[in-house]
Amino acid sequence: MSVSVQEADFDVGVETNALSAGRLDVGAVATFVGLVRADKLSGEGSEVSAMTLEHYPGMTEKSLETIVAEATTRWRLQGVRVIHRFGRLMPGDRIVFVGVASAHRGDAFAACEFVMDYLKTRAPFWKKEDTPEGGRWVDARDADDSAAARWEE
Amino acid sequence: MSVSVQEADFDVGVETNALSAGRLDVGAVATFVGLVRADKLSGEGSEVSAMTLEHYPGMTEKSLETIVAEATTRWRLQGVRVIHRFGRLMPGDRIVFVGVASAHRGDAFAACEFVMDYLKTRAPFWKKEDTPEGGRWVDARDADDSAAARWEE
Amino acid sequence: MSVKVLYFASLRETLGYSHETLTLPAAVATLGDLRSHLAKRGGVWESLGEGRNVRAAINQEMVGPEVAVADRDEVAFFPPVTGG
Amino acid sequence: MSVKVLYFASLRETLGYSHETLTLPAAVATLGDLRSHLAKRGGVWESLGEGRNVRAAINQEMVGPEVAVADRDEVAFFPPVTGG
Repeated sequence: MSVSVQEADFDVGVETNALSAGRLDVGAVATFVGLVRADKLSGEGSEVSAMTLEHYPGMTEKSLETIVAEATTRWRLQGVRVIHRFGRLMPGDRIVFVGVASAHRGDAFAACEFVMDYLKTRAPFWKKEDTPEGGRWVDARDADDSAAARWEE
Repeated sequence: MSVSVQEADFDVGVETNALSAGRLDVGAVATFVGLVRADKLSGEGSEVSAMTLEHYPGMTEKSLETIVAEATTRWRLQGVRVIHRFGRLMPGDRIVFVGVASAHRGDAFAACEFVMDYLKTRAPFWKKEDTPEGGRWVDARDADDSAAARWEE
Repeated sequence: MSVKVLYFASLRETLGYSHETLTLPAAVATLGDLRSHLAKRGGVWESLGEGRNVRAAINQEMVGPEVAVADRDEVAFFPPVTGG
Repeated sequence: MSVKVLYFASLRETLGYSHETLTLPAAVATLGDLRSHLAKRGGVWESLGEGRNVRAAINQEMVGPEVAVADRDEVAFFPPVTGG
């Protein structure tokens, strides 16, 4: 179980493989990579040329660790890895990695999606997009609240 | 959209990154890697020392392509990659890779899990495990039928 | 009518055949008919009998017992799949 | 009672402050009290007023307005998060 908040990019292959390396009891590794899209606001005609991710140092790591700990109480997991970047990112850049190892795929998929849903609503990161009209803070999405609420039952 | 059935191993990082490489409209990549577990039948006290995956050449590719096509009608996807190995595999070896790229994480997660659930019940692969008591064909699991049935609603 | 029949996995081992080419009597019209026809060989072939957990494909597509078999079809019998 | 207050993202830009250290009057007992206390500064500080979509944390844990504020606490105000 390991959490990193960093400016640097990460290596998806290295991180995914590390979740099962040297183990014979992992049957399933589910991962998620989130990336910066250029067409975020294409409905409104503004292309995103760059993005800056602000965070709350200290709290970010704590909140991610709390989310991971919660996942490990809900499912049988053999490994969880979360990496979230901050700072200036360009379209196509990786933002976040979540990887989960388990004996069975059901647990791996559910826990991976759970961590992403909780991260989206509970980890203190904020995105500001550069567009031709200037910088614009991204609004929180109701869909993210609904996604997180699914796990509350 | 691309399907491979092969004896050779695959590179998880290369495959995952290829799903978003050179694109600015992919916001989410969900992947799944299935691996050979040594403790498959640990409840019955038999460790698995190796496994042979038999398949139905020709039909395997067709069935995976049908499953991928079905996924692309259900969700908005920008890329799907499926790799399934056959032949002799050892504990810890990778068996299967499913990767899905989409604008949004909900579509990527759902489609990735859907492809795995359908693959488990519809793609003509059969596992035979080597144990201290000899070779043993793996029984189909009711849990896999239930997992696939979830998508029928 | 002549068809190619393939057997896979545990069924292949039980029957001792991976494939055969069969000329079918006129009474065999559907996949279900073909399966009963084969089961009537007796002995290990009863593994194909009614109630046994056997899946089948015609021309590499999984289908049910009601589907018609045509000349030169590739028919396959196998146990429930266990890949992934 | 003295607390450190942090502001993030659009709220930080609106207020023009990233942090400040405050000595609180005795009437300010909870996070909700602190928020109203700050909003009463008027002008841009009304961004912290009732009905505004502002989240808060005490000592780096997200909490509700009913939670008590203690001496030397680190309190943070910020908009709904948008990471991931």
